[in-house]
Amino acid sequence: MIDSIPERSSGSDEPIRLDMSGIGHRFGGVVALDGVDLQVAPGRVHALLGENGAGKSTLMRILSGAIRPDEGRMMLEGEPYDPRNPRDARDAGVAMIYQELNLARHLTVAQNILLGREPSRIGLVRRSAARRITMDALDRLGHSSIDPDTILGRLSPGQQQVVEIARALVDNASVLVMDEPTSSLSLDDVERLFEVIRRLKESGVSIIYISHFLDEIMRVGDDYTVLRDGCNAGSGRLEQTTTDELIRLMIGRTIEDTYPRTDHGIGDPMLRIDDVVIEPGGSPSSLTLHRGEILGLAGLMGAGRTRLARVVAGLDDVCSGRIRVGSSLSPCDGSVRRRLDRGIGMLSEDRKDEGLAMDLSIATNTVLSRPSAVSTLGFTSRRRVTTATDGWRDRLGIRSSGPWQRVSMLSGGNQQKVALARLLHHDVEVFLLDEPTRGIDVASKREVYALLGNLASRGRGLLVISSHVGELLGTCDTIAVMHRGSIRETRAADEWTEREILNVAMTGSSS
Amino acid sequence: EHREGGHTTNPVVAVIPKGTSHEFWKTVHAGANEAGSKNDLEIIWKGPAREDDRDEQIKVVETFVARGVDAIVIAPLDDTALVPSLKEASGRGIPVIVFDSDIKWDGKTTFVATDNTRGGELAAREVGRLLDGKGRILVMRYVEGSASTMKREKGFLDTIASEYPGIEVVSSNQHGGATVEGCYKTAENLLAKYPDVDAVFGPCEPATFGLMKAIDDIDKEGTILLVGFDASDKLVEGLRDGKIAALVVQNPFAMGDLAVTAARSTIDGDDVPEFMDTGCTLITLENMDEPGNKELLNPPLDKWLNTK
Amino acid sequence: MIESNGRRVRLVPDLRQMLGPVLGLVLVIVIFGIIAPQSFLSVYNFKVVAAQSVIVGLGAIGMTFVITSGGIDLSVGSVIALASVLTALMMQQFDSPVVAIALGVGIGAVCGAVNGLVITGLRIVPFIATLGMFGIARGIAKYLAGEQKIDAPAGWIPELMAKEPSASWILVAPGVWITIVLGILMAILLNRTTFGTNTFAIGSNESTARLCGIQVRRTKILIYMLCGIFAGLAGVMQFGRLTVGDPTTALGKELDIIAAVVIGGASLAGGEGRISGALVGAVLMAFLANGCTHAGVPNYVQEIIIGIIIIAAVALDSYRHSGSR
Amino acid sequence: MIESNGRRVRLVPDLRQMLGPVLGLVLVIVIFGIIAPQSFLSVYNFKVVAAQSVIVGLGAIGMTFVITSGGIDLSVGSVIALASVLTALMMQQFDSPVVAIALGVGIGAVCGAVNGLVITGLRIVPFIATLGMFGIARGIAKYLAGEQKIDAPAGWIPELMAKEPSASWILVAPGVWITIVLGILMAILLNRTTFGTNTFAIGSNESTARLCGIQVRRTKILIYMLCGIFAGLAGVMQFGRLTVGDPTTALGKELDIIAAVVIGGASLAGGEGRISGALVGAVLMAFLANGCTHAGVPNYVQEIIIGIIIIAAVALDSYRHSGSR
Ligand SMILES: Nc1ncnc2c1ncn2[C@@H]1O[C@H](COP(=O)(O)OP(=O)(O)OP(=O)(O)O)[C@@H](O)[C@H]1O
Ligand SMILES: Nc1ncnc2c1ncn2[C@@H]1O[C@H](COP(=O)(O)OP(=O)(O)OP(=O)(O)O)[C@@H](O)[C@H]1O
Ligand SMILES: [Mg+2]
Ligand SMILES: [Mg+2]
Repeated sequence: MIDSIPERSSGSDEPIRLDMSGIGHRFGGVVALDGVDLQVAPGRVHALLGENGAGKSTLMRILSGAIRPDEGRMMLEGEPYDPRNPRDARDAGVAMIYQELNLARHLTVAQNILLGREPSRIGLVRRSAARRITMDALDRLGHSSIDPDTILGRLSPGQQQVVEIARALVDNASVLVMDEPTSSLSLDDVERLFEVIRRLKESGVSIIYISHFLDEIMRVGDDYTVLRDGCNAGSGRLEQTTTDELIRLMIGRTIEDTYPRTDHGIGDPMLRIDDVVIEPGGSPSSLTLHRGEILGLAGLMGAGRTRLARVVAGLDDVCSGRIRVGSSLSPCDGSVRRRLDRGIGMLSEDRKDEGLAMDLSIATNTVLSRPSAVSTLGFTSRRRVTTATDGWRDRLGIRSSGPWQRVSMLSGGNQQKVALARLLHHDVEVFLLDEPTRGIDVASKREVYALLGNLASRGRGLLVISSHVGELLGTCDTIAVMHRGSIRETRAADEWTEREILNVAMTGSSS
Repeated sequence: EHREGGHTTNPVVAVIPKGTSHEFWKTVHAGANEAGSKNDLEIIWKGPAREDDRDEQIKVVETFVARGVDAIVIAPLDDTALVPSLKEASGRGIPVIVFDSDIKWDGKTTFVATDNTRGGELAAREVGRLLDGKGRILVMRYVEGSASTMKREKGFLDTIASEYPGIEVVSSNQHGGATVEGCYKTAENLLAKYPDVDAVFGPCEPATFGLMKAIDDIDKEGTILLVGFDASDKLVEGLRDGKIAALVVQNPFAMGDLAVTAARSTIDGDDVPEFMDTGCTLITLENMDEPGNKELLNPPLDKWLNTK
Repeated sequence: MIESNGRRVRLVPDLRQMLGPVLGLVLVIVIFGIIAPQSFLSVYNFKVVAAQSVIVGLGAIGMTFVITSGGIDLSVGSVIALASVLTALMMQQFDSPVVAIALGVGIGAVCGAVNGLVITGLRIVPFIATLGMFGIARGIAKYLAGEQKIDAPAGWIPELMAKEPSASWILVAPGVWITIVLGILMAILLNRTTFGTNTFAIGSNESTARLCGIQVRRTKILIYMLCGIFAGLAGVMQFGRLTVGDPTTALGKELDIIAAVVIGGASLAGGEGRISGALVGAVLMAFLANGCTHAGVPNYVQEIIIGIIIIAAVALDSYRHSGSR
Repeated sequence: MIESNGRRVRLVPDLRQMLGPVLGLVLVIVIFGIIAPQSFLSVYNFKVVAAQSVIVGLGAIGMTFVITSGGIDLSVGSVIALASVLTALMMQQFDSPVVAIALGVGIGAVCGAVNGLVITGLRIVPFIATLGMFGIARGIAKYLAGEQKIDAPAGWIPELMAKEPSASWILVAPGVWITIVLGILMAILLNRTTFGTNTFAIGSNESTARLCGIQVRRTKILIYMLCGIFAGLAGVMQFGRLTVGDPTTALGKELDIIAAVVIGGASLAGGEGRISGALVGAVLMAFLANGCTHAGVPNYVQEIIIGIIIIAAVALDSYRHSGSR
């Protein structure tokens, strides 16, 4: 592949729209990128791959003008390109969907989508035009039902992701970067996104697509570039390669099975949800989680999976119904603390706003919910905190410069692992995992799946929420499907097919 | 300041007012400067950074003690709170001259002041005279806990109560606060409530000023008689235009002058009397242009403040 | 999916959102109407309160932008004093109200711009940057004024704040009308223009604003400048009210102004703010002080009542908010 | 890559983080050492400054917790006044310093607890809740004191603030030692205990704290109570200094205290705070005022200088921070 680059840039069969070469960037002492090259052609989807922390997001933030490179040079449409800020980049036709949601929760959907791009006459926003453009963009993503005038903070994370994507569409950019756009989209939304991508491609837009879902990559991608430890590890055309080859480029070895299974027997019930109603006027849900069971919760976005988990964790109030835990299945209510003490812990789907204290260290975040393990009489032992954290850093492969590094300096996937480390440190009995693999790379995902199995084999109960049906089918013992705020059907995993799950999720019944 | 060049031989006198941004203190400053130049003293003029804050004034005293000035001339914000730090000063051989407001401590060299209670009485008698001993009046107080104005208010109210039973005080519990704006606002609100009082009393310059403007606003100048305290350009103008019936005026210039002169005498080891009254005068339209009064109303500020 | 709750916001709910402060205001008027003597409800007293609201009201208009953008400006009180002093000095110098007003407002703009530059350039939180300006502007005012009130010919400036204006058909002081008109204009600026949307966006999520290509620094500087301009105008009005330039005036006024803005429904965390609410808040504060004097309660009771009302008004708002969610 | 930048935070860097405020302090001392007369650098003057730092210092210790937790307490100045008044009243009543001190500190705790309850119970932002208390505590202080200062026998309380203590070997006022010792204890509480970690966590991300089972409400109430206790203690010290209970004292002191805490390296956004830095900040503020008096500069110059120093100290800190990132 490498030999073909000079040929391409000389402009024979394939013109180059974007040419980044020798890009280097360091954060303090961390070298995030070291002489990375990337060439993107018009009308093609270029997949950018790599492990967590490989430098993908950093490279894209340089492209979008959010940060400036320490070295290297960029050419766009044959012209030197050096954006000083995101505005320059937008003006030059580069649009970006960031990995973490970047939305203003107080503004309306329309205001968010058009932020910095409002149609205006002498400074006055033309509201009807704004509405029209917004509805148009949402329509293309199949979400015409989202009202442009809704305050953004009222949408579910999945809907917010749609808004984030819609924003990139209204730019009419020539280069569109998508950094893990599907990490909280449901399957049918992913389909619609692919449809949009196809149309954009046809109209000549270049798309840089970052994802840890290799099947997605194979479906929509044309070319690829793999990063490893901030350097180029390989690039080429996807049709000439295989998933295994990509994985090898990313992590230096291949992975045999995506969903490793650890033997675990299912024991006594340990969590029982009886006729719980999570939203006023909603229908009741019931569920039983056994020791050593991995129970998957499927559903479309907004189906109420997160709310159900939050109700169990004590973060949200329950409207009616009963929750019982423990071997004696005694009633469980009260504060989050009380429930944590009884062994119920939750991993939030929103790590930036809820899951992690970004300004604090990995260590502090890890021991936060159970400081008693590392302290005597309320006094924390720094040594014990360090030891405990180092243990989890090793076991989960958290890429960081030390236990006291600030979480905000980690890559997205590594942050997710810190959040997981906290639950493991707390050693809860019932794991409520909301999108546990969100933003995690292939290799680490496999580790997480292995970890789930391992926990189950040690008698823990796991409630796993995922929008990735394949993942649920691959890892769970039982799968419950939610529709409009309640559980509609629960079956053993091998009695479900992907189609059936989708059917229940969309219509509420299997017929 | 020009110490490194050689050394000034003149003794240094720290003059500490209660605040620095009122005309009254400006005039004291001018008087102090005049006495300083007459008596070969270096005057340092420094009030508390936050006006009306006792602790800030204590800090200023402490700092001057640490600096080692030759005498301290002070208008204490409090008759008790300042005692320890002033004791310390005199313990370190720094004589203390008190002016304007008294202090509960007999270690001071002398006390130079207006008799504030008498000032209040003067004002009360003028109100009584103007109203012929009957009518409705109101008093707008200055700030909570300010000793000199409280004495004036008390002198005024006591005299009205004892000498003019026919005069009814409709309100005397409203404080205007330390700023002109606050006084004005309170005066407006008071007059909106009692638009038909016969006379009002303001115990200091900002209060008088606020009352004058508020009366002006409802076109009752001359109808509601205003008796005030202290002088400023606007108040003197008001007196001349008949908006103010009378002003009780102190002699801040003499206060600064006498206090600093006393400091010189003490440094020289001379005796000074225990108390020096700088007097207060009732000024009306009739007597305002008399020679002595004219100077009281227009002290020679420019001469003594700009030369330095 | 769900979608049943496709909550339209705007216009009608805007009125509903105003309910909090308006209710508070009505409550205050009713309560004092009962306990204070009749004079409280007189037309003249309403004119007095209207005029007394102008300075806090003008300050609150500018402050709404700052708070909506997630900032705070502690220096407005000092800037008001500085502007009033400068206006007085310029009247002394040139005896031209137009020049004096222009310079009074101008110095406000300068202070605001400096605030904005310090905040964006040195990357200092607004609280600290404007706390610095709080001392600096006050110090300069005292220096310019020679630590004294400045008596100056006032020209027609006091007319602006005349409670009973010479043209009696305009009913209240021209300053009140100026405040209302500027309030409407600024409400349009805040709610209907890109500048306003950017202000909300910065307050709601600054990094998002930056990533969307909004020129955050420039916008912030403009916002603080706007706040300074309104503080300057308030200073001019203050001069008009007092007819002297007073370097010690408006001490602590920033807290009244911030309270008015927050009572009006703004969130100190940014992303929320309403000009109309802020103006109602300013009137409410003025009515409180006025009513306490009418009722003849001592000042300390007034301080306590104002403290309680501030908490109550905001609590009402936050309760209503959480209820509607 | 990685490990090269092994940014261990803690201990050694703790000293490095202190560089900002300490550098500022040294700079202030050096500058005034040059321009002010010799007496500025005398031992006695240092004792004076030490005693003058106590009140802001104590307030800053408590405020560090509040600011670290992402809050703010505007009521400390008023609470100091209230505590000083109550201490004086109790001395009048019982003539027992121990009882008086206990009640002075106690009223601080009560005010703090009320702040905490209003903030968590009514869900009001700290700025507003404590702005309410700012008026309420001041009003109550004036009411209790009968709008006057209170003369009371002071017992041995003034000894606490004696610049030249009777036991001369302790060198500086006992109050200074009390502040230092409490500072160390509170630094341990903040940095080495679960309560401290929870404070940081709440300041950094409140929903994370909730998710992790931290009892956010209870912790917050305790934090504000702690701040109130220190304000109460500062009020006792204030009474010791004044030997009278003064309801108008410490007006605006909250801004000095907040400035000290922020100069010391805390972030008003929460999640960062250092007791040691806050104390250095308090000493810096005291040296500034003292040096200005020594140098004989007029008040307005002092106000301007303090404004500039506040900005400069924080700018230095934020510059150093951004450099290391
Ligand atoms: N703000 C920051 N400060 C310091 N280091 C950072 C910062 N952002 C990223 N890094 C570091 O830069 C490296 C690359 O991170 P980047 O976010 O580009 O990874 P990524 O490939 O996008 O990973 P992921 O798949 O997990 O999103 C990581 O080692 C990370 O720790
Ligand atoms: N269309 C909508 N409009 C407004 N609010 C919605 C909508 N959809 C969901 N929500 C909010 O989201 C909550 C339910 O969504 P929840 O996050 O529990 O679902 P989920 O199945 O986890 O979906 P997601 O994949 O989006 O996380 C509800 O409390 C509801 O208030
Ligand atoms: Mg990334
Ligand atoms: Mg969810």
